[in-house]
Amino acid sequence: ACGGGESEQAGGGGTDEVTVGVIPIVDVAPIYLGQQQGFFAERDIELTLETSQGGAAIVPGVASGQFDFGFSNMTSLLTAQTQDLPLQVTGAGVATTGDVDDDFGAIVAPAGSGIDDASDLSGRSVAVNTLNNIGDTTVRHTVEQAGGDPSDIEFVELGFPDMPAAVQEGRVDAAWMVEPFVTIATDQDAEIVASNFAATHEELAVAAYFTSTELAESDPNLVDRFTEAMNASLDYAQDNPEQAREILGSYTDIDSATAESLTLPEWPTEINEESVQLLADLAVEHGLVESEPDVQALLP
Amino acid sequence: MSTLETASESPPQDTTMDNDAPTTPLLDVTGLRKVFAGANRAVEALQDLTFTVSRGELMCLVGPSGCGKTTLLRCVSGLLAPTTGAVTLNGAPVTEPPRGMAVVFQEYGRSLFPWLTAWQNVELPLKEKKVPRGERKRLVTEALDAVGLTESRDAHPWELSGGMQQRVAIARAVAYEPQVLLMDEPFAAVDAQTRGELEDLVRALWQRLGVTVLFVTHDIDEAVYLGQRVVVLSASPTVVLDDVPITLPDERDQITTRSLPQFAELRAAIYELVQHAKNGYRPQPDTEHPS
Amino acid sequence: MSTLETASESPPQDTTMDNDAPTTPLLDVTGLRKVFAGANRAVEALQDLTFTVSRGELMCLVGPSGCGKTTLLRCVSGLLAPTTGAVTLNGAPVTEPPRGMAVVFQEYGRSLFPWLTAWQNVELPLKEKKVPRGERKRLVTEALDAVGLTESRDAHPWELSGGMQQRVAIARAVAYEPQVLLMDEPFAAVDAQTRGELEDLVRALWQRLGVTVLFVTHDIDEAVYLGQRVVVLSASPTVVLDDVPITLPDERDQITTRSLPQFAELRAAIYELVQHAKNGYRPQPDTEHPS
Amino acid sequence: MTAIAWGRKLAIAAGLPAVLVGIWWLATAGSTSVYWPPLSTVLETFAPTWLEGRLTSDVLPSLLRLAAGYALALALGTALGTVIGSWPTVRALTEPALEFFRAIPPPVLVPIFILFAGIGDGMKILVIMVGSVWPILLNTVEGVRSIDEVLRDTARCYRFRRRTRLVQLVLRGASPRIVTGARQALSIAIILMVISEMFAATNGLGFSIVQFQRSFAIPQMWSGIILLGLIGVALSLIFRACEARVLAWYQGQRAAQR
Amino acid sequence: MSVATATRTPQAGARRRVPDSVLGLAGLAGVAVLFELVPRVGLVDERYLPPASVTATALAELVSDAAFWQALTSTLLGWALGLAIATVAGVVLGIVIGSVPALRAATNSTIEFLRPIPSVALIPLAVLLFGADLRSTLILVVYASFWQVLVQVLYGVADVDPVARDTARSYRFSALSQVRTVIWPTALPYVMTGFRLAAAVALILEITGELIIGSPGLGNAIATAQSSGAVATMYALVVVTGLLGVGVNVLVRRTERRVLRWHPSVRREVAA
Ligand SMILES: Nc1ncnc2c1ncn2[C@@H]1O[C@H](COP(=O)(O)OP(=O)(O)OP(=O)(O)O)[C@@H](O)[C@H]1O
Ligand SMILES: Nc1ncnc2c1ncn2[C@@H]1O[C@H](COP(=O)(O)OP(=O)(O)OP(=O)(O)O)[C@@H](O)[C@H]1O
Ligand SMILES: [Mg+2]
Ligand SMILES: [Mg+2]
Repeated sequence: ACGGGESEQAGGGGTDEVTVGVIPIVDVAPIYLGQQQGFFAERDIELTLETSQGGAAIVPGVASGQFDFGFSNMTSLLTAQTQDLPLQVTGAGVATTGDVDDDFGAIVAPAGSGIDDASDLSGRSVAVNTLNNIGDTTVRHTVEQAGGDPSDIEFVELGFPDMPAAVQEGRVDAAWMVEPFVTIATDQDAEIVASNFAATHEELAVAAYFTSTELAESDPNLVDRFTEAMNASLDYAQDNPEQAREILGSYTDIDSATAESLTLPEWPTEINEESVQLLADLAVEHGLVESEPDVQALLP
Repeated sequence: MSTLETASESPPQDTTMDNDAPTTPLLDVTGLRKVFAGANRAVEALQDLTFTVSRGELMCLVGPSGCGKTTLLRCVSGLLAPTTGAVTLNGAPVTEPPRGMAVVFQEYGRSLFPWLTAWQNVELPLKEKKVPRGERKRLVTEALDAVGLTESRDAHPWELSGGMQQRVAIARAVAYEPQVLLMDEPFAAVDAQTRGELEDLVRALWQRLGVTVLFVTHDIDEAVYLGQRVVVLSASPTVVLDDVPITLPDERDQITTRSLPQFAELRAAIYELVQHAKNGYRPQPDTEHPS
Repeated sequence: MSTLETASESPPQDTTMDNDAPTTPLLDVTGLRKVFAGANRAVEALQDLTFTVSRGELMCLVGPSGCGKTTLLRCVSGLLAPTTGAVTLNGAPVTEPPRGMAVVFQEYGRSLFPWLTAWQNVELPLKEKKVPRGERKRLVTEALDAVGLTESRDAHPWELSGGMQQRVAIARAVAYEPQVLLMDEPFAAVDAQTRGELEDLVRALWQRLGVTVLFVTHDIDEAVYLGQRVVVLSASPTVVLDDVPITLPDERDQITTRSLPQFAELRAAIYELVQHAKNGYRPQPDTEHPS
Repeated sequence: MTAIAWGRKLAIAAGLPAVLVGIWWLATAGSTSVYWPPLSTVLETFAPTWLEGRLTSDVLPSLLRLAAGYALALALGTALGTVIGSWPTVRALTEPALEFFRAIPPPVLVPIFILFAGIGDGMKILVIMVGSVWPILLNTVEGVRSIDEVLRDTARCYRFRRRTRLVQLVLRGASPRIVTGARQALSIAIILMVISEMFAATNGLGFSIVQFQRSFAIPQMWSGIILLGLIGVALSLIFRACEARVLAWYQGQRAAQR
Repeated sequence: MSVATATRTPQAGARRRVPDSVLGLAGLAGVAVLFELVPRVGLVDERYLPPASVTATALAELVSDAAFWQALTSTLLGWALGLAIATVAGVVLGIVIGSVPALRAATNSTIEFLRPIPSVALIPLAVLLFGADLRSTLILVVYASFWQVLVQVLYGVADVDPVARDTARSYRFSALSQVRTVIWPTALPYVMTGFRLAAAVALILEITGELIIGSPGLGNAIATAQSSGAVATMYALVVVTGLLGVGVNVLVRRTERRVLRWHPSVRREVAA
């Protein structure tokens, strides 16, 4: 399964075995759907999906050629780029719905906590899943735009699964989470304060599929076929949300009621370059990176 | 070598053992039987032992190697539960080590605390007995002096020779001023000269404090020299072969006592008994002496 | 009790020790000095020891408790490096335990491997010596029989009495058929009768195999009965006090030998020497005997 | 000890590390791999990364939590171990339950700790304690179980009081094994210090390393790992000094030439 | 503390008729009851720490799922393999290093340097070398559990009785025989403890590795359950790992009772 470099050309009649590192969350529903619908097989790709807990394992895996492709959030990719990791984005992954009232990622606070909008977050503690990443930069940006002062927010690192409990028990004042935890938390009397993705940019590209520069150069044909299949999958998921909800049950343990009611993200095939540049600027502004990421070089 | 001259200053004795008339037997061993049941072998170490020891008596135990002397002492001291039979001390059954008892173990090396110096090893039981500091210091000094270890008081057991370790164990028991003293071949590792001195030490202690002593030894001369009575055990499975009263005068002395003709007689008699025991002789029911 | 009658069948002996003329000293101890330097105390155990032992000699060592007999034996066996001085065996300096040597340690209990049965403990060194299985079985059986432990062969050391443990250690050394045998108070824990038998066992082994024996004991009778020579050590710091040749006939016997008037004389002389040693007497340079 | 002896000791202790560092240096000298930066680069980043502020803002809090967690583990492990080792019945009763908890990975237990102890230092200290208590506990149990019988009998004969028996017989008798466990627990505690800072942390050595790792600042991450190792060495030196005091009798006995 | 009295007196012998396994089960049952009560009485919210009965239901669902058994098998395989490698390496190296003082002195600082480096920090390296397959997790498992065995063996080797050692030397046992007949039996109780510690650490690392790297197994299942908010399923999986630990311990104790029959710790409890 490993070693994209060795994969034969499709013209040779063989099938390419491709391993993709993904995180078992709602965001990657399209690739599972695409696999199910045969979009990859049609293009002579035999897909193996490996789940990891986060970008920490996927990015090195792709960079070292152990995964052929990977899925990661944009800020991680930008950071990796400034550290000269040889990565190349192949296509869109997931994007905000652009609807500040109904997005798949949101800042949530206990009901009656006095936090009514983003500006109230100044001086409070907010949980994010990883510090110095897409979560806290977009939250900061959102607070700033709402007229609050983001500099004295105390960000606390906490896994998404632990957030609903932490919010309810008052361990933190608010938490930034994604689906299905937004739904789980709001079911438990928490309220959405703001939608940081949508508020940051209405077409914010949250995550993307990527590969190593080496594979991109040595086997452009494979990369193209993968991207095509991926785009077909994204379109299919976008058009068939019910099937997307259904497939969640195959690779996650989300219970069906939650799967029915959670907010699905957008799955466009185009990456909004402007939003990526904005993320890059925010990364620089908040000190996540030391040098300006080269957005042009990273994106396809 | 001093002989603990300060007898009169010894602290008031523990009262648990003084509530009986002096003639009653202090220790009563009845039908004692002990079987060690291991995984692959069961050994009947003691078959049926019955004897009594009066208060203030000095009794010696001899018997062939492996006959069960140590086992008997461990039952008497309450360290080992007999299979059947009973040990009664002062009217009360012994189920755990009674108060006011000191034991010198045959495995002297292992009975010393390796993390304590010779001095601390002797002192620890006195601390437990709540002997006041000054008194304690005196007792420890005297005991170590009596066994000739004044100079090695700050050595750890593993810095001492075998005989010195054994003498630390003896000093510990002596300093404790017990009412009952059980000694399991306590002089096995010391030279002839020291041995004689230690024998006199035990007799002095016994006379001074009125201690009841059970003394296991392999040296028949020693048994005769020390004891008021010598109990001879048979080979395993063990019964009492004979109980020989030692009719020597109470004032004993290494040179004169040992050269008494009576001493030689007793010695020879007991030697013969042990030889019998060794060769498997067992008393028939209602038979008293071997031919 | 058998006395290893099968002498003629013993395997061809190791040759490392046979390349010298029989009159040369096998063992040569020169200016031996040993200081134990601990954290808080330094003990000069051996001050200056010089003596030789001829091939096939049976030498006994006596001396007050703590004088350094064990230390000396450990230096001779190459287990302990002397501070100064040298031990030469067969012309070669001893720096590690030489081939064909067996030691019976004073701490017999700790020298047995608790994870092995009596039989296995005796057998193990023979396995190491690559004695073939059948021969091994014979040697172990005989040795255990000779010390009277045939019935306890499958017991672990902790299931044995003190004396039995010691006899296992003796059996181990005997079965090994060494050329040099070092024994450190090997009979301390056994009864008088057994002791006599074991003494005869050692003499039989010595005569049969021509073993050179260094025998440490506290029992002066034993030293006289066993030895061709008795070396008396002074108290610590230790020097050789005297070297007494035992002029008894070579054929010895528990009853007759011990009743010889010469025996009593030798016994008394050595007793006096040890007593002197104990009381701190040290030979002046060029003075031979204590007054 | 003479200067020469000290020098020898140092040479022996530093010999192998010097060789290994040399190999590392040579092997990575011309490395272009992002993950295996040249050792020179790692060392260059060491000072700016750690010595300019992080020492007090990250390393110190970590060490304090480590100390608290380790101390608790030591106290709990020895206490519990003594009780369990002394009574076979207690051991039979509790052992499966303890083994059950022992097998659960601390990262999985963290959510439960958060429920009970919040997300502050308390939780992290708890993680360190729960993870590092096991070697101490297990070794204490085994140490107490294997105390020499003759010594036990001696203590019983002289009717030692509970306290004396506990201190002079049980604890000291088991101390060689307790120390073995404590030694082992020390490095586990350091590991858990890092793991605990992967959850709900805002500062700390482990937190910094994880941050470097996530932001692909590989030389900095390596310098953090080196710092961890150095802390390990330093703590083990302190540990050995304590061990030499507590176990002086044992080391003397084992080295005793008899 | 009446340390030894309990087993010696005959009355106590009669009292201790209850077999150990029953007591052990009672202990586990106690834990289960505790975990039923704590959420039920409202000490914590049931949604975050489901009561034991709810977890049990989830567990029942799990065991009827083939994927669970697959995950369990691959976890067990990786764990056993890693543990075996670590134990053998730890014992061999421990005995070699422990019995050669010069080696011990020379390696000491290096060992102390390497030991506290968290396996978790090695995850990127492991992934880099072997990707997300079994071997990455294996490396972590071996690395972490190796030290457990090594340190115990080092201390075990140092525990050899000087008299026993001298006995072996005086009979000129070869180096190998000394290891086999003296050092190994002395170190065995330590090896047992080391193995028990390593077994748990290996299991922990196997699962953590699966959790973070994503190689197949129980850990991966836990990660999936966690990121889906399926709390009861997650705790059911945690219970499974705990039970694995209990199982391992039962095996070790059995072995111990056989091979350490001569040791004071065992013989006192078995015989007396
Ligand atoms: N723990 C035990 N398990 C099994 N058998 C034992 C145990 N302790 C002692 N024995 C057996 O009981 C018998 C008597 O042993 P004991 O130690 O009482 O003898 P002893 O008279 O003290 O001998 P010695 O004079 O040699 O010390 C021996 O046969 C011994 O093998
Ligand atoms: N490891 C050691 N450390 C310090 N001192 C020691 C050590 N071993 C022995 N000694 C000291 O050396 C002296 C001689 O001891 P050794 O064991 O040789 O005496 P010994 O003649 O065998 O006595 P015994 O007849 O009592 O066995 C003693 O004073 C003892 O305290
Ligand atoms: Mg005995
Ligand atoms: Mg000696």
